[in-house]
Amino acid sequence: MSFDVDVERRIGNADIACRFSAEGGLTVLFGPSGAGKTSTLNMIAGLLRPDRGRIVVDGHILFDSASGIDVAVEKRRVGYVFQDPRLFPHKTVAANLLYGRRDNADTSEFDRIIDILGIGHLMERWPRTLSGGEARRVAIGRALLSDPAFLLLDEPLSSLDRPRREEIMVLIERMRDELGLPILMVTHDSEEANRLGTRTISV
Amino acid sequence: MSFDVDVERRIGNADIACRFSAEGGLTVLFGPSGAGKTSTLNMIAGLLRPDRGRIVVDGHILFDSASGIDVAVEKRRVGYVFQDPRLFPHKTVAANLLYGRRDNADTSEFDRIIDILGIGHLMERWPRTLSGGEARRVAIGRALLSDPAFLLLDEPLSSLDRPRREEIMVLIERMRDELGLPILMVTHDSEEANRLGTRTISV
Amino acid sequence: QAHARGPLVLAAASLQESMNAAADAWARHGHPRPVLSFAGSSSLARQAAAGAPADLFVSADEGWMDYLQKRGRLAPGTRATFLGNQLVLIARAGTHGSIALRKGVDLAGILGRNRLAMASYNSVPAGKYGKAALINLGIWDRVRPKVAQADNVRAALALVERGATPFGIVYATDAAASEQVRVAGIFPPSSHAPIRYPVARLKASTNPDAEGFRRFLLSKEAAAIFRRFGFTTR
Amino acid sequence: MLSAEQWGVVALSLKIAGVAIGVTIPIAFALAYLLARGRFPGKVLVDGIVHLPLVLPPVVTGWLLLLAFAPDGPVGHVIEAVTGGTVLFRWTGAAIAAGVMALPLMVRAMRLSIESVDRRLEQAARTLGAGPGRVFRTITLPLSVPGILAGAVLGFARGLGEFGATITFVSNVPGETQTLPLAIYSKLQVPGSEHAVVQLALVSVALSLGALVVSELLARRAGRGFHVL
Amino acid sequence: MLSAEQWGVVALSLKIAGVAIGVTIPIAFALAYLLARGRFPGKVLVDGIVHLPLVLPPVVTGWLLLLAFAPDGPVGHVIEAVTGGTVLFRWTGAAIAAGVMALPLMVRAMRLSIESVDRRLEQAARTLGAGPGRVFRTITLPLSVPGILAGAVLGFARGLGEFGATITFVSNVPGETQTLPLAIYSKLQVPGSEHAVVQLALVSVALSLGALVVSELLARRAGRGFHVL
Ligand SMILES: Nc1ncnc2c1ncn2[C@@H]1O[C@H](COP(=O)(O)OP(=O)(O)OP(=O)(O)O)[C@@H](O)[C@H]1O
Ligand SMILES: Nc1ncnc2c1ncn2[C@@H]1O[C@H](COP(=O)(O)OP(=O)(O)OP(=O)(O)O)[C@@H](O)[C@H]1O
Ligand SMILES: [Mg+2]
Ligand SMILES: [Mg+2]
Repeated sequence: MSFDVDVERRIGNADIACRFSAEGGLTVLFGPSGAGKTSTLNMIAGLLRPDRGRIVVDGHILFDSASGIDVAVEKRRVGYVFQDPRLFPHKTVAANLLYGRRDNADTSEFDRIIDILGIGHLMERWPRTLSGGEARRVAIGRALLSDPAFLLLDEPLSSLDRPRREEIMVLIERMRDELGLPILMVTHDSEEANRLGTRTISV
Repeated sequence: MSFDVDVERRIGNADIACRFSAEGGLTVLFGPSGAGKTSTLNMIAGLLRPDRGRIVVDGHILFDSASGIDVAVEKRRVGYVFQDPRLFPHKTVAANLLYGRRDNADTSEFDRIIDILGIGHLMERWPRTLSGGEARRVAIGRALLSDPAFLLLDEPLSSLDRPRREEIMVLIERMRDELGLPILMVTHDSEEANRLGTRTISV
Repeated sequence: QAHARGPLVLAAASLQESMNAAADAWARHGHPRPVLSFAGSSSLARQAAAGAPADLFVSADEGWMDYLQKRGRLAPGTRATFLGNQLVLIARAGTHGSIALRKGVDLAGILGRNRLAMASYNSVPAGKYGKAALINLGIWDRVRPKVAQADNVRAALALVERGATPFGIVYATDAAASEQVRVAGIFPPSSHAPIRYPVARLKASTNPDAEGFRRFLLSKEAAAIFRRFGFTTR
Repeated sequence: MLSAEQWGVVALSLKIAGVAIGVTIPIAFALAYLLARGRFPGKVLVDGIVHLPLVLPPVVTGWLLLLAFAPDGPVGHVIEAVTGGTVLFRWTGAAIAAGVMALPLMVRAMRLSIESVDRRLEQAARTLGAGPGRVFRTITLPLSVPGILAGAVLGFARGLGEFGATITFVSNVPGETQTLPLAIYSKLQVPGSEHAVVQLALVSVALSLGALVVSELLARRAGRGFHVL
Repeated sequence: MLSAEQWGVVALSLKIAGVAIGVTIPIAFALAYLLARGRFPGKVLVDGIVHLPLVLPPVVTGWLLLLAFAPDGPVGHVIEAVTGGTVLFRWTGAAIAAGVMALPLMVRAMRLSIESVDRRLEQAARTLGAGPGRVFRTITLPLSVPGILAGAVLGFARGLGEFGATITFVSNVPGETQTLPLAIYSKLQVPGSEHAVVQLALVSVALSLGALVVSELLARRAGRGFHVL
């Protein structure tokens, strides 16, 4: 249950540097718009290559410029909820949800997550027909159902109403506690940050 | 400074009906995900045709199924901040901001809005290089600079940090008060809703 | 015992009607009907030169036959010239008057701003004969700027049929085949090299009927058929 | 390497292909837009007619053009009445043939790009006060640039290579309608002229490579901003 | 309306164009993917070679094919050694000609679609545990379907209309290589057979209209979900 991150990367004219070490639970990444939060998550997920640095999650070295380690994205077992929903437009909601699923995953878990997200009635729909909040909930479901070893959540709860938000946070907290998943979450809601964050990091 | 809306529309299997009449200032549209908030804004903007109903803003009839009135989108003078940024990918930030601008618009106003949104340093950038919050701020700027007769804001402040949020709300409130713009805004933040909303409507 | 399939004959496109008639006649004698592939002599000669498995080659001029012979693609002793043709000046049917094609005839003046349709005069046989004839008549230099070259002689014929040009130079057989044109003049045979169609069996030939059909083409019976289409035979 | 006469052929080919494509681009784009966006009965028919020059053997297309543009044909008649001239045996006729043959390729490529333009961007433009004309000019058209460029390259290459329709329609008149393919064809008809054929073919290849490079540069320029390129 | 012989020509044409396009689709897609995504030196050269059959007069392409596939040519040699046969004068050769001539059109259309696939969706798929192969199969490929269909239609139409390369490469052998365009050409050589020409041309047109309708239906089916169509 830990993140050990120390990365540097130049994008355009901006130098993004992020260094933190978080033990256990849920870590909140906090910072103004354009600070480099999304870029940091992309580096941890393996979508953006740091110019220099080291990424260790739960004892697994995912990236280390010194020793030349760079684990492929699909091997990192990340559950990433992007800032935009990024649903696959040519697949139904059901197919989107099942895309990252392991064959041996259990069904009751699936049903419970779908239920909490309130997307059971959307299964046969195409992504482009979803409302903003519905698309976001499907994106959360897709990431949670991919049997991840850790979660990266980029403002996952924006555009959701308060009651739904609460329920989903409870779900995520339960995954953290029951499955022992390290979670890194970006939010702009300081209330949320204070309540959830085992640790809060500012970029 | 008023909205007088009574519309019905069937989308997929859902019937969306929204009826409200709001005098003056800023009206907050509140409701769970998928309730039909975005659809309602689209109908007021003229992007979605109601099956039946009537839309009057500030005394101007924009749509009336009874008398067959349906003002073209571009004639409605709406300042619409969409739920997604929808920036023009082939135009720089500056060109996006100027797209809806009138020739006789004054420059000091432009500079002030850019300043408050904090996007002055992004002018030459392409939209795909912007962070989530930066893109959203440009989208707000683009709508505000198009000399609108009324504003439709679909969760404009999600993905922005608190201080920036405050400043932008002050800007919007000032437009409401100085220019007398009727504003319809979707938000999920009840605190924000309570503070701003001259009236709150639930869908 | 006849071979299941007739020999494959590569024949110049301008022989289409007459060769089909000859093949039908041969088939009536109880032989499998030869398979006829019609295209420009140049394409066919190149295919034969590449060693393609065909049986007979019938060319619209001697040049392409020489080309194959030089490359050793012909079965020795099978080359024979069996047809001849005449070169004519045609006009659209329904027009009147004829032109005596003598030395110095003012064809350029008669054309005025119009053009003269010919097959390509540097490449296609009919065009080459036409050019030679016009040179022989001493009028090539003045006519040349007015020539419209078509990719084969039948396309030149079509230009006259459509009224795109008032006159064209084609073979007598072409003029006879079309009801929409008439012969407005005949080029003196001495004004160009003799127009000859050679046939030969290819070395790659395997069909047992190939030699039989080749001989049939040289027979009196076939000669009668070809004359019906306007060819001269020896 | 090339004789003066051959350079003349090259220049003529470039002129014909260039003019043909220049004139055809707007026509192709209008058709592509109609097919991508229009909902009208008989759309498949329009689509089919656009594809015609692709399916028919080029000589048939050339023959149909000849029928239409002959002095007593329906189009030729009008042209003669208006301009007093004809396109037969003229480079203008060769350009018409090249344009017609290139049209289906250009329409398809452009249509593909128009269909992938995000309509929500057009909606956004309309809320900003842009009428349909301005939306088309400032959003739809520029976002379709990849398809326009692809179509232009395909069309130019096709125009440079056009042979069958051209020779059937406007014949092989040196200096007027004798483009590279016609010159190559003439050479091919002569035994033993393989060397000249290869030489001219290489010139064709070089020209179209040049067009490709130019189009790639334009695409890169136009696409600086957006992810498509 | 058509004679039994003409129906034979139609069936043969469909077989040749169908087989040619079926075999060429994966090749074209691989090339399109390479050109859209690859970054390697000499990319413009590959691009240029793909475009070759478009720029060269078809008879030259046919001639080059003939040289390559002749019994003693580089490819024909291998084919003879492996299968003991030849593609010359055979329908397989006609299919090769149709495929080669259709290739540039197919590659361009497919490339256009691949280039407009949102790479961020591929990234999302990879975070969900899909390796490059699965991402290609489940994301890139299906999202390129509009281009694949457009390419297939263009290619099929081009294949049906292919004339110059075919007659130069595999001759005009009835029942083997005499496709519709070659049959039309043969008729065109006979004065006064305009009626038969028009009849055969109409059959060509009907076939390609049919292909268009099928492709539109497929496109609609494939595109149910996403905005592109
Ligand atoms: N094409 C469609 N087919 C079926 N249902 C649709 C279609 N388009 C929209 N809907 C449904 O219409 C409803 C209203 O959507 P709308 O986008 O207006 O919701 P919203 O209130 O803005 O929600 P959110 O807060 O999540 O953005 C949603 O339930 C959505 O699933
Ligand atoms: N291609 C690029 N060229 C130049 N600058 C870039 C490019 N891509 C990203 N940036 C800049 O990098 C910075 C970090 O972006 P990032 O998306 O990580 O920010 P963020 O912290 O997630 O912001 P937000 O809260 O607004 O989403 C931003 O200032 C952005 O403008
Ligand atoms: Mg971000
Ligand atoms: Mg919404």
